Amino acid sequence: MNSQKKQMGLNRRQVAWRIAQEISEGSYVNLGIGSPELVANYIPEDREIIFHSENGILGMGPAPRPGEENGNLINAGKKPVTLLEGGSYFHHTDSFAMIRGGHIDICVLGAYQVAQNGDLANWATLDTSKPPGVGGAMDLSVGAKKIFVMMDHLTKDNEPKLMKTCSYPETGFGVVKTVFTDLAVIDILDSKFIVREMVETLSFTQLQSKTGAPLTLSDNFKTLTPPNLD
Amino acid sequence: MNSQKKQMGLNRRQVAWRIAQEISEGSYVNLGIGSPELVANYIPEDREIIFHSENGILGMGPAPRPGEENGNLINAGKKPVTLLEGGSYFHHTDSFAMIRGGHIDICVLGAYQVAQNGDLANWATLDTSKPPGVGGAMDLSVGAKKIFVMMDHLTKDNEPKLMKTCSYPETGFGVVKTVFTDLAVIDILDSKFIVREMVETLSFTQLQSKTGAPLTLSDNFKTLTPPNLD
Amino acid sequence: MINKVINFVEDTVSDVQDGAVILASGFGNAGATNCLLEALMETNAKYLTVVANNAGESDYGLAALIGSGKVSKVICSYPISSGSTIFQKLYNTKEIDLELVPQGTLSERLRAAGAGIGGFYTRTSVGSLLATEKEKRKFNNIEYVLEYGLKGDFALIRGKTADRWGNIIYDKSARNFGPIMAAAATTTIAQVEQIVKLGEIDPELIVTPGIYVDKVYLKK
Amino acid sequence: MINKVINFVEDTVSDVQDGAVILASGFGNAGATNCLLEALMETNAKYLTVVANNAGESDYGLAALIGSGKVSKVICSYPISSGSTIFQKLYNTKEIDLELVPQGTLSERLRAAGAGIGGFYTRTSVGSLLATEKEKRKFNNIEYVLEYGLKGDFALIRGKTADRWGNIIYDKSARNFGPIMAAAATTTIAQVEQIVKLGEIDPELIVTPGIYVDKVYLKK
Repeated sequence: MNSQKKQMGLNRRQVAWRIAQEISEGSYVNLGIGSPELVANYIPEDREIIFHSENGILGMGPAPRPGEENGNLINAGKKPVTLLEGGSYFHHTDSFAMIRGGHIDICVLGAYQVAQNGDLANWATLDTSKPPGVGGAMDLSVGAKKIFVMMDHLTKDNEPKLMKTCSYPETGFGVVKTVFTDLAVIDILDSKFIVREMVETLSFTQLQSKTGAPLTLSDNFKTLTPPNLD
Repeated sequence: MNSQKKQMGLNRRQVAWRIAQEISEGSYVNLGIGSPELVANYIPEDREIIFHSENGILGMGPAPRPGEENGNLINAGKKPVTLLEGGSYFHHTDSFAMIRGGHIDICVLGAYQVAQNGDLANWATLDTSKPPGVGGAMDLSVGAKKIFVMMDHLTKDNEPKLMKTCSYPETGFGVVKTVFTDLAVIDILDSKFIVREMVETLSFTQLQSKTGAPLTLSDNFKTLTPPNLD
Repeated sequence: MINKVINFVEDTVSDVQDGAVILASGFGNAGATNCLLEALMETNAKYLTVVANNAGESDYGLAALIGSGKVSKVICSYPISSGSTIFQKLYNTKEIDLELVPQGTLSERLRAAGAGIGGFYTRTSVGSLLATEKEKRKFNNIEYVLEYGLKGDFALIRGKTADRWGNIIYDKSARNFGPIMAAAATTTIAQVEQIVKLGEIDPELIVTPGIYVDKVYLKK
Repeated sequence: MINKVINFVEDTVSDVQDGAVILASGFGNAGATNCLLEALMETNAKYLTVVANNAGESDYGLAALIGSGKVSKVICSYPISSGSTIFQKLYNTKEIDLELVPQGTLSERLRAAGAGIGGFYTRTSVGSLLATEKEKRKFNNIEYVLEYGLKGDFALIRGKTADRWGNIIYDKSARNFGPIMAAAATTTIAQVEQIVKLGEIDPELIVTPGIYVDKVYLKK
């Protein structure tokens, strides 16, 4: 039963793979902290993509081999990375000017919730026992040309994360272009969730039941069929 | 007669020399286009001063030797210069951030007129036959910590240039700290012209008659006695 | 493979349309892109607005473009350099418009456009003739004027060395407006003296990362 | 002869007074000036405001300074890094104030202070909980919020190499807040790994010109 449940949706690597297919040659891309970082692993080999890290790197490469880490070369998640040939360094203000000025083509962010009008909630929960922290989330959400969200379709408590309106504090308003979940690829168009792709293990009605706002099937609907990535 | 008339006041090199004495070790100094550029030639040899050029140079050095000019290394007056060891280059916006942010200790500017409250007129005359041009004059006048003015005491038509209020369009308001003319060194304090030094060939009454606003003799008055610099 | 290098100068500016705002780098001749400006002169684009520090010198580059009649308006800080005769003649006969902007405000407005800043407050020009129509505001009891971002459709800049990603380094004070105009335009075209392999420019030395550059033209 | 090199770490921060605003460079540990922050801990200065991206990790550097009780307020973007326990404990017991600022707005506010910009308009945070008390304004029908310059009394930054004029270069992504904080503070103190002779740093490579640096301390 358990293994069957797992198979219903995509694992994180498969969602990352799906997002990677959506990124075209020559794009400048910022990957949010956490799961979005996986996207870099699945860019097709013949495609040249330039990754931006908001702490001041363009042309960021993969994690270094063990023992070759450099504390001065880290990504926005403060993990060691490398620099590709052609990469460059700049200071924080230049880096956020790059973000806010609309120069980043795509930013892939995690989210707590996404509303059908594209509102994004990914910086604060309603938990006040810890101090709040925002980092670069608000800058990225308004600055990048396209915001992709990578998240589970449901919370751990099986609550919908795709909503009519966010119940968590918003990070940005009307900013999300496409949501990639373990179950579907959903575009946001004219304040509607348009299902462009979904897994074949689920009916549209079942997907709707897991979503907090009405879904529309795209005219170009396709089945979401990722490769096995364990 | 002619040579005697010349001797009444300082020549430009002597005014430049006098200004140079006023610049202390380690100062960051911007020299305006034209006569103020001469100041660099008279800095005492044991004093290290760092010159800024608003087109993106710190640590600007003297003119190159003939034949060693480089069209990519010019000053704000578009004349070839050199770079000292320790000098650096930066772009225009960084350069004017440096100016506007109050990081330049002293700026020496030429002027058409200076008012007794420190207003400076040095960017436009009343002649409308040519297009106007402002360059960096307004940025420098509000940005530098101290504005020194280097100018003749009188116009070519023997009109005063030190005034109650400027008749030419102002560049900055209340910004001038000290005026160095061919006849005197005049500080501006509480909207008064305070004569700190003047040449000995002139009486105070004569100086007053050449000035468009009341002069006050400084408690620390000294005679202005430059070396011969022909 | 990303390759921003363009082989023919006429292909660099072929998509400039009527009414475009052109950001032209350079402080006098240092950092000016004469070959791109002259290529622009050969296109059919007209009613251009040119943003630059100066208004051209002699009869080449920016002066030639202005003299060709394709430029309706110049936004600059200092159009009265010696040798800027073509602009001055057109100005005096009212055949060209001028928006005069203090040099630091010009470069800050360009920076704002590239950095997603809608407007900013500067003390520069407060109280002067250049501020008569500007909105004023006090911060800590000091008066400032409101200035707006100044965005270009095309930036024509000049660098020293580039690579196929469009990373650029400059030479000495020729850096001037290049980096800031590159960021402020929708499309940025760079004329350079040298193109090197990816990775040959020290990453600490790159002044304009390729993200700001769309086309690179090698002018031998 | 200009010489900004200071030999003893206690002489770098000895003039910090009560209530001072301290700009502390670093993104996590990259570019953080642990030895200067710890020297500051040894002074008598208290009621400090610290501006940094984070609020310290573990029990050294910024975390140690915060733990010493000398800091009344932290202005930062992300105080919830793993290991930021000292700050979080003081925050929960209301022993320290927090002003939370989006990362890009934080760095832009610092830049504004260093660049003589009184205020600027950004789209970041528009409509959010962090903008409830911010003034709004539309440019080209897009909403922005007004943000103010954020000036420091002291910047404590970390570079790689310096010279006696205080010119500084950085190492990789450790550059982060250093250049911008150096310009935003009345007094800037830099911890570096190496001091070289004047002229040994390529003038095209200098990121922070010495005009922004008052003291240089060599941490071996």
